[in-house]
Amino acid sequence: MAHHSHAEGEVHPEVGHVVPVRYLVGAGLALIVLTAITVASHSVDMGEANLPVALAIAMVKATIVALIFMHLRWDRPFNLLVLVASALFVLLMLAFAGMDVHQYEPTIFNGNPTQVEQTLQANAPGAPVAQVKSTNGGGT
Amino acid sequence: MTTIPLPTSGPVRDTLEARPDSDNYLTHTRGVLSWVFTLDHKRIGVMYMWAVLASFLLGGIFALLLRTELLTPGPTITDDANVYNKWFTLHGAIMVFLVIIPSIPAALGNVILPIMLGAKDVAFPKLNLFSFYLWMSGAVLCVLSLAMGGFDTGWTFYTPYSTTTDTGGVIPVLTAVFLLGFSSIFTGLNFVVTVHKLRPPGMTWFRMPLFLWALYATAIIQVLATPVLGITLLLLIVERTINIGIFNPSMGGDPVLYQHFFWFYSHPAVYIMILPAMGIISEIIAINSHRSIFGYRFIAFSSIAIAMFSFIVWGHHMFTSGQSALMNTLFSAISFSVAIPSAVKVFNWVATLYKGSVSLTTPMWYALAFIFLFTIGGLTGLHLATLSTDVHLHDTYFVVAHFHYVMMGSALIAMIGGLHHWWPKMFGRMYHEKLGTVACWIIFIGFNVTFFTQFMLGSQGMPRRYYDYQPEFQVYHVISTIGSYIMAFGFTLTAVSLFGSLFGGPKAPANPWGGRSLEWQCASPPPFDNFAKTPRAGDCYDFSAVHWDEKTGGYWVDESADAAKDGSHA
Amino acid sequence: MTQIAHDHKAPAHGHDHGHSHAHGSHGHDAHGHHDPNLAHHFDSLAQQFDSAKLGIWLFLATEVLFFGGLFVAYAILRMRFPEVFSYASHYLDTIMGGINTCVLIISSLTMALAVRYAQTDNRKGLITCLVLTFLGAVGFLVIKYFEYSHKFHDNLVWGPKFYVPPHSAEGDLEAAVLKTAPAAPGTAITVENPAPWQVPDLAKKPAVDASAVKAASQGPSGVARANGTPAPAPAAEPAPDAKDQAHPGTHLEDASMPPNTHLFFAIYYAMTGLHGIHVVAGMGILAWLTWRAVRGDFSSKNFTAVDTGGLYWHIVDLIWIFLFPLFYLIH
Amino acid sequence: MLTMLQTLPNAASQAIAAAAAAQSGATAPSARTFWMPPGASTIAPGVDLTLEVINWICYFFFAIIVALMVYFVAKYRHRRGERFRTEFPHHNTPLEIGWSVLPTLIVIGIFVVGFRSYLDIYTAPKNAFDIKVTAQKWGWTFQYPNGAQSDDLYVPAGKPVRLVLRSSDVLHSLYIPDFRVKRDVVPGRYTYMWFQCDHPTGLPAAEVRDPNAKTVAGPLDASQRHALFCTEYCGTGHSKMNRYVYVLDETTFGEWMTKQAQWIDEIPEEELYFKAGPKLFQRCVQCHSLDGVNGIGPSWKGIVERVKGYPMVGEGKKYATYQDYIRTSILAPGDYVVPPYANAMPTFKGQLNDKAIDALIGYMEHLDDFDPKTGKYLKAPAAK
Repeated sequence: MAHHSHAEGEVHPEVGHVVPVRYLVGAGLALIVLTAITVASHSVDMGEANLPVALAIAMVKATIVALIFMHLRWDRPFNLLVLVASALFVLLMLAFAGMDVHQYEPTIFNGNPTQVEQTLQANAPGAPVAQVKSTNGGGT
Repeated sequence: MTTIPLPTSGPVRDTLEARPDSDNYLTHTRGVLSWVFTLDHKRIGVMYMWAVLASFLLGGIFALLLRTELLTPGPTITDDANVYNKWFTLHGAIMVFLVIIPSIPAALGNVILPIMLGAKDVAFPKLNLFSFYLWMSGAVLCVLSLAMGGFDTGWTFYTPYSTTTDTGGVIPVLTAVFLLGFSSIFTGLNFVVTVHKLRPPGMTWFRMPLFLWALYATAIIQVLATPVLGITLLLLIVERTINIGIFNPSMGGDPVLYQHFFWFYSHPAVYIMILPAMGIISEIIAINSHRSIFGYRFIAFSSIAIAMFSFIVWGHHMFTSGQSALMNTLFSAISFSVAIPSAVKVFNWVATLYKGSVSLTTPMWYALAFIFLFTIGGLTGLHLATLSTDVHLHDTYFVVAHFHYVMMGSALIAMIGGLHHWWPKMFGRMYHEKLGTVACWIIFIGFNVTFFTQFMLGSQGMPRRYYDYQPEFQVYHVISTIGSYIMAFGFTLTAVSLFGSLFGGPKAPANPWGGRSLEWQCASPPPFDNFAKTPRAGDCYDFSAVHWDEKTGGYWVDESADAAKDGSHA
Repeated sequence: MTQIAHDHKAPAHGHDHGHSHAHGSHGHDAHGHHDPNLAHHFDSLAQQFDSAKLGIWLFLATEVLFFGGLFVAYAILRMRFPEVFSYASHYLDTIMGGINTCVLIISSLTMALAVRYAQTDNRKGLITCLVLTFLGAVGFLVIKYFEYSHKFHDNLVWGPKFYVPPHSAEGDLEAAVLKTAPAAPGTAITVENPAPWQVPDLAKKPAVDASAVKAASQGPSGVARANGTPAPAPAAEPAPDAKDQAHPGTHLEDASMPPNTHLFFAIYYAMTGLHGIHVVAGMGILAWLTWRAVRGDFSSKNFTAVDTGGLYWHIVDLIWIFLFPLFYLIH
Repeated sequence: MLTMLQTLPNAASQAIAAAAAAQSGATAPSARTFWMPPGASTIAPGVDLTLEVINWICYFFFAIIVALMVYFVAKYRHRRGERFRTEFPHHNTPLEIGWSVLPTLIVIGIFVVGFRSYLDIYTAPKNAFDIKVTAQKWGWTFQYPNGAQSDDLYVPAGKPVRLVLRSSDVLHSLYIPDFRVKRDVVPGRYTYMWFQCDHPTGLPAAEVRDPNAKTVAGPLDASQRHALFCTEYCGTGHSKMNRYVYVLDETTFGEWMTKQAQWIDEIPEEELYFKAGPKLFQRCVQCHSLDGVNGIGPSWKGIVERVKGYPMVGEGKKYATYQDYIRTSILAPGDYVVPPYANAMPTFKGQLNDKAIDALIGYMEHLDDFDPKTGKYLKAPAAK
């Protein structure tokens, strides 16, 4: 049960699974080609799309490596689960931390102290410091 | 040493027939090297245990120093605030990274888990030893950092303070924690594989003892969360040494991002501490009530549920940290979800007592203390998960009290309870039962005196990590300090009763409590390879097959009952 | 009388069992299986193999999360400073990066073949492939070395040094002016890296106002103010593009350089550096595997070490597959 | 024992509250309870209510759990030799689902309550009165719209106040227990918090707090002032980084603010350098030292001599006198930056008037009269 039957006419060791050469070489070529494609796509201006495209290609390449080179296609599903889970946890961390930074980013200074007030005004309209002028002398 | 007379239907499975009790894992090979290079999970576990207890002593000393300093406002035993800051930082760092996190999985888990599985060892014995030495080097480096000027960053290493403070011990201790983290990772990795691949025939997932479920859930967290701590500390180190600036506001970095990184590990870490404790309690309560644990599946699932939730609630450490209101709300909402499985566990434990046959052994006293303290710790968690009250309570002594109730009152009490529970198994000696019980009571009382006071202290507005405080708070501080002394006394008694037993304590039977899981069916102390032939596991919570045996002064398990059961199961 | 029987048995266990067993080379055992490849605590080769596979996969998961932290940091920095990333990415050499990607892919392929040859008892093929893989690793590092050294030469580095004119520009008027730059973040930054044990200057004096330093880290525009003259000739110079970048101090003289550009290089060195360390570790593993292969340890019955080592090597490749577009291919 | 704890502060606070009420004629804050300090802000009741609700839920469940535990242990106690009970429930799905769902509903309730009162804490009213707060190791600077500055916090009663928090060095956290508000102060960005207190405390007693006091005085004193803490660990002085909040009725506050803004005008010219100098220097101390150790900026030790030596200072040069140079470098620091120092100094235009700058220049001229470490005036008893 450690190895499955659909390794076409290949040697079966006592444990594990032997990947046919043509799979390996094919995977290698595919990866090289995809690398070429991604480099080419970079010189094409797709505006917003560049990053997603590059990442999509990377994902495909990663999948090939994982399934063929790393035997996951023939391996126990749980090992695949382990890999996917770890990736998901990275995304989880990215999602939450990213959302938060995105939320509070406007409150981060950008400029030197003499410009802080303008900066705050620019970064966060209606930000406290900006209102100092309007409420000036409000105390009296 | 005399060999136990072996009855025909032995109280103990094959192992004792297999070889004399004079040949156990402690005596099997001799000499220091046979320990230094041992690959035996039991010996590694025992070494962990002594190391962890030593660290606990160290951390405890710092705790007492802190409490003493706080007897009076202003200077009491040191007039230098920096010294105090180093004390509480050390207390925190030692107790978290050197004591609580490794205490149950690495120390008790290493000894018990494979035997519970009827296995000969963990899946990767060499890795196991390696992770022990990683731990040791971490510990040594931690102590070394004292010599290099100590560190006063607080155990959370918040930037930019941790990157700007000029205490020389910061980088050593960061490295130390980094190593400790990987030690913890490898232990967890080992356990996951062991539980997956080395379960004996008859032990399906839902026939695993709950301690194994707990250790398994813990191991998952260790594997998935700890690497993030590793990279965070690494970034902190390069931040300090070569100014890489990712967390450094003066270089466009973002200190709040560091807190996200840190808590992404450190909140799950809280469950690395408490989950195995819960497992121990499930074992102790079931065994000492001599009845099947109530709602086994709910307890098992709640362990996994807690492990999973633990990854998505870290933001509740950051409600006032400048985290956005949106995320505060989100994290607050999710945080409550952890309360549910925890509550389920408590209810199930109490229900397990119902119509049981409760024998009040020392471990049982610890288990009852745990339920009491964990309930308080858990319920006060509600105050802190609630946004508006947390704003008032955050970073006050209320938080300090809360996490001491959970980490010390629960995790550590359970660890000590488990130590008593498995002590006879580990060393083949019975400790002084009366003394153990009395010590448990003293610790329990001292603990509540110490930390319940701190709830009032905190909600009245006393911030944490304060060297100096308003005179109005003194009355609370004095009471708290007295409590800590009581606790110290209690722990001393425990030490006496446990370590004393090693010198001429009565010989322990294989199964002193009437346990049903496999470790109780193997000699105490176990032989070096636990079971000569892999045993068949029965229903580990069916105590009807457990019988008292006068001759050995312990219980024995009638396997024929198993066989019948398995037949019916099949 | 059972006692006696035991005494006969005892010597059989006299040696430290764990040691010899883990090497899989113990003869007699209480429950005697005799396969030398089988450690004492496993029941079957299949169980042992599956355990090893699950173990290494869990380890790879920790590696993914280990790098994951840096990927998160990268994503958040890029979210905060998109302009920095699209600007600074041009200083990276896409060609070299691309070549390196191919090198790693090919070494991954040879590694996968190595595993196959181990499984099929083809010792010659195994050794050849392991050596090829090793050479791939070396090639990767050599190319990386050239990339790094070139950037160090131009002070395209993390932190304060980024704002120090490269030595070749010394004496220039700008250089003289720019020299004051590093001191600007000086509140929080030391120019040359202090020894690991000693605390950087930022320990002594915290920033007056964090934002003050960010102004300085804006490079030329922030510095030009220093001598009263508005940012001079350099401002006129065209922004450097992928081709013309070698000119010393270019990035400092480039007025179009966005603030906090040093952060791009911070995360670039953090990630590629950590990846590089993994490559070095991988070389160690490969060397060890080759040595054992030459010694003839591996066979269709015992190839777990090659298999797991290979998986580690593939994850190193896998991570680079993402690093490449994220750093070199920003439009 | 607990009741003792409870009554002790209670009695005190009530007496004081009464006193405060008498002097200010305003209603007193809610009295100190077993759990909570006096609640002086408008949001305090909401928070306290939430806390009470949660408390009672906790009491209830804690009581049930412990009671059942003790009862079961007592009732089903087993002694060695007895036979084990065999008739017991293994599980009870409806019951278990029940006690999974019940807590769920309860915590949802708690979340909603907590969230609503949090919204009040978080969202400041539009018309809030803004005070700029700068935290640095180990003290606070409060800056008011009219340029006035103070170490303790003074706020107008009966109107919402918003604090804009900034940190000069590491993380800090501003916490006013009596107001139930807390917010971290993060370097590199600003955070803010708001509160409204309707109960004036009156101005502080005449005596000034002694910075070297062994212990810090508590919030409970005759003026019923409120304590203000730093709750994010920030090093040596963390536990000393606390000040007071004084709540003044609108007119008193207005007068105080105006007076605070012009404190310097009341000092005669000749006394300026030792009366105003040390106080003003506190705003420069972060970058400039008096003992010759250069920091972010050059030390002031011998600065007058140094400046005289500068190429562009002197008759007919860019700066006729060294006073001119110093004045310019305070108002327009970028004009000439002395290498290797960076252009890190903020301008003080609008913050320091001519008289203040004169005071500072005088201070530089008479540095020998001051303690190079603390900057305190050594000679005259006037400073004592």
